[in-house]
Amino acid sequence: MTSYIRNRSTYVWLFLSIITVISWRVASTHGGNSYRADVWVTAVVLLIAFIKTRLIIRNYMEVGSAPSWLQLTCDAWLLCLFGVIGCFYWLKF
Amino acid sequence: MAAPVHDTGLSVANDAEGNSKRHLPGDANVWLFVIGDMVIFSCYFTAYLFDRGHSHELFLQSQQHLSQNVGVINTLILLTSSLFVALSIQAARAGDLGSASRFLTLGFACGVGFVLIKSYEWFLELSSGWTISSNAFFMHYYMMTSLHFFHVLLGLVILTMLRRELRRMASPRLQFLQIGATYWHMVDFLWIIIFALAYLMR
Amino acid sequence: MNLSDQRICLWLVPVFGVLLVAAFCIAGFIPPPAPTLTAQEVANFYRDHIAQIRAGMIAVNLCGIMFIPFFMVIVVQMQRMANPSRAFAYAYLSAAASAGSIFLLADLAWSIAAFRPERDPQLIMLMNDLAWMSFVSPVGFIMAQNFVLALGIYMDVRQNPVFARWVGHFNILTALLMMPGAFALKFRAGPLAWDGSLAFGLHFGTFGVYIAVMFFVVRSALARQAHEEGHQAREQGAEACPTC
Amino acid sequence: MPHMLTTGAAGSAPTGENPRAKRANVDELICWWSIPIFYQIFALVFGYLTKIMRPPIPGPTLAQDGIIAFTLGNATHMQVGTVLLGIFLGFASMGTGVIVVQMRRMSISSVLPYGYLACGAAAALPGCYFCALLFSVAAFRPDRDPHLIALLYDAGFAGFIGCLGCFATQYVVFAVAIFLDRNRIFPKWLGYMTIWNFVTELVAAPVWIFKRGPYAWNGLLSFYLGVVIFVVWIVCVIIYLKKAISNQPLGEVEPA
Repeated sequence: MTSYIRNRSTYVWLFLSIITVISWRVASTHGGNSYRADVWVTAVVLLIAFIKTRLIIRNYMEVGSAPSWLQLTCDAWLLCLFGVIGCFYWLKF
Repeated sequence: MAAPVHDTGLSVANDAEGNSKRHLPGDANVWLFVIGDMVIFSCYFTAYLFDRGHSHELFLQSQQHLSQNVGVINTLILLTSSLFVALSIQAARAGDLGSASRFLTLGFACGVGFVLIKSYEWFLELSSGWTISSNAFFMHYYMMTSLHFFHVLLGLVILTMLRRELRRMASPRLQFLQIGATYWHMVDFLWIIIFALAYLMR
Repeated sequence: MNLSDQRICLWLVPVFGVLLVAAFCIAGFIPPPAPTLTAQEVANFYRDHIAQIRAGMIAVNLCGIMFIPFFMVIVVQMQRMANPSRAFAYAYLSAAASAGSIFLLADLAWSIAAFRPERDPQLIMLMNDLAWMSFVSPVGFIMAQNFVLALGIYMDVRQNPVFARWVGHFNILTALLMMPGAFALKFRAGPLAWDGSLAFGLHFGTFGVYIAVMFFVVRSALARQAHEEGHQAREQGAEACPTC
Repeated sequence: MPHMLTTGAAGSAPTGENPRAKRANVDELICWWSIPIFYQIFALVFGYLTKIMRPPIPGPTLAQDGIIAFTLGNATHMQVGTVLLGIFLGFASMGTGVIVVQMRRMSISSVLPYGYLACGAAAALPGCYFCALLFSVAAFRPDRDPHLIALLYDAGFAGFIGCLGCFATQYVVFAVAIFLDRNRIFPKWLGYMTIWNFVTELVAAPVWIFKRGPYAWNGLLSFYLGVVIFVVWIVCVIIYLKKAISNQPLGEVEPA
C-alpha cells in the first residue's frame, strides 16, 4: 500500500495543499478588521482556485491523457467560468 | 453534442490493458454528466457574482461570519479524499485490489469527515442567527453549499458501491471505478471554487 | 387463478355507488348550489345545511375512492388482452389514480367550507368555488381512461376478446359525452355552468350510466375468464394425469 | 441476469390461446405520439393561454394591482387554458404507460417501473392541474376580495414551481433504473441527464423562502435553468423512447 504513495498524485496533492494554505493565509483576517474590498487578494485567491481546479482535472480526473476534445472542453469551461467570475468581479465597480 | 458521446461510449472498455495512450477516463456518458453539472454549477457561481456586484459591502460584511479556518480544513480534507481515490484507481489498475479497497475506505472516511464538519459549521452559523433568508449572501452560501453537500452525499453512496465492486467482484470493472472517481474529483474541485468564492475572495 | 378478488372489487361498485349518490343527495348537492349565488347566499346555504353537508362529505370521502378497486379490475382485464404491450393498462392505472386524487381535493374543499360556517362568506365561497370546479371540470382523466380502454379493446386480437367491440365504441361515446364538464370553469350560468344541464346533468348522468354498464360488462368478462381458465385447468389436468 | 425477457415466438404463450400480436407495437407508438402532443398542449396552455410560464414570469413581489391585472386581465385565456388542460392532462398518463413498459423491459424488478408510475399519477394534481385550477378560480369571480385573489396567485405560482417531491422521486427512479439496466433500453447518459433534472428540482426547493432574486419562483436558477434542462431532457427522452420501441422485438412478452 505504501508503495503507491511515492507517486505523482501525492506530489500533486502536496502542491495543492500548500497553495490552499497559501490562499487561506493571504485572505485571512489578521486582527479581524481587514475585511475590505481587495483586488489583489481576490486575484490571488481566484488564480489559486483556477490552478487547483485545473490540476485536479488534469491529474486526478486523468484528462491530461484523455482525447483532445475532452481536454479542450474542460479548458474552455475553466476559462469561461473564471473569465465570467473575473468580469463580474471587476465590472461592478 | 450527443454524437461523439454515443460512439465513443463503449469503445474504451479495454483500457485496463493500457494499450491506448489517449484513453477516456471512465466513459463518455459520465463526462457528459460532469460537464453538464459543471455548467449548472457555473450558473450558481455566476448568479452569486452578479448579486455580489450589486451589494458588495453586504457580501463582505456577511463573509466575515463564515469561519475560514473550518473552510480550509474542509478543503484539505476533500483534497486528501481525492488523493486517496486517485491512488485507489492506480492500485486497482496495477491489480492490487486490497490496497485499492483500503485507499477507497480512507477516501470514504475523509468524505464522511467533510460531511460532519460541514454540518457542524452550518449548526454554528444557524445558531448564531444566520439563516438562508438572512440576506442575499447567505441565500447563495446556503444554496451553493447544500447543493454541493447533496453531491457529497451522492458521492459517498457511489464510493460505497465502488468498494463493494472491489470487495465482492472477482474482476472489478475498472471503467466503473473510474466513473465513480471522476464524479468524486468533480465534487472536490466544485468545493474548491465554492471555498474561493464564498470564504476567501474580497 | 382464483377470481374472488376481482369479484369482490366488482361488487364494491353497486354498494358504494348507491352510498355515494345518497351522500350527495343528503348533502343537498343535487342539484348543486348555483354559481350565480352571492357570497352571503353561499354562506347561508352552508349554514342551513351544515349537518347534512358534513355527513354527506364524510360519506363521500369514505366511498368515493371505493371505485378505484373496480378500475383496477379493468386494468387486470386489460392486461389479459392480446395487445402488443401493456402500455394502455399502465396508462389506465395512472389516470385512474390521478382522478381519485382530484376527486378527493373537491371533497376536502367542501368539508373545509363546512368546517366553520361562521367564517367570512368570501372565504366560504372561495372553498365552494374550488370544490365545484375541481369536482366538475377535470374530466380528462376519466376520458383518458375510456380512450385507452377503447384502444385496448380495438387492438385485442384474441379469438375470444376480453371485451366486445361495442364496449370500445361505448367508451369513446361516454368520454365525449362527459367532456362538457370541463367548461364549468368558464361559465357562471347556462348549460355549461357547474349546475348546468350539460356540464353537470349530462356529465354525471353519463358517468352513472357508464359505471352501471361497465359493471355488467366486467361481470360477464369475469365469467368468461373463469370459464376459459377452468377449461385450461381441465386440459392441463387431463394432460398431467396420465404422466402421474 | 441480462436476459430476463422472453419472446412469444419461443412458445411460452399459454396453450396458444393468447397470442401476442406479431405486429408493430402500435399501442406503444400511439402512447409515444401522445407525449409530444401532450407537451405541445402543455406549452400552449402554460406558455400562451394562461401565461403562467411565459417570460417574464411575474414574481412574488408583484403589487396588488399587478396581481389583479395578471389574473383578471387575462381571465378568458386563463379559463380556456385550464379547460384544455382539464381535458388533456389525463392523456399524459399514456406517456407514463409507455415509459413503464420500456422500464419493465430492463433487467430490473418491477419496483422502479411501478415507482415511476405511481409518482406520475401522484404528480398530476399537485404538480400541474392545481396551479391552473387556482388561477381559474381567481378568474371566475372578478369581484372577489383582492386579498383572496393574491392568495390564489401565490398558491398557484409557488405550488406550481415548488411542488417537487413527485418529480424528484420520478427522476431518481428513472435514473437508477437506467443505471442498473443491462439490457441497454436507454443510453446511460440519459440517466445522467435525469440526475441534472433532479438537481434543478433541488434548486427550485427554496421558492417557498425567497421573494426575490435567482431562487424566487421567477428566478433565473429556480425557474429558467430548470425549464431549459427539462426541455433538453424531454426531447432526448422522446427521441430515445422511440428508439427503444423500435428496438423492441415483435411479440415480446412482458414478464408477469
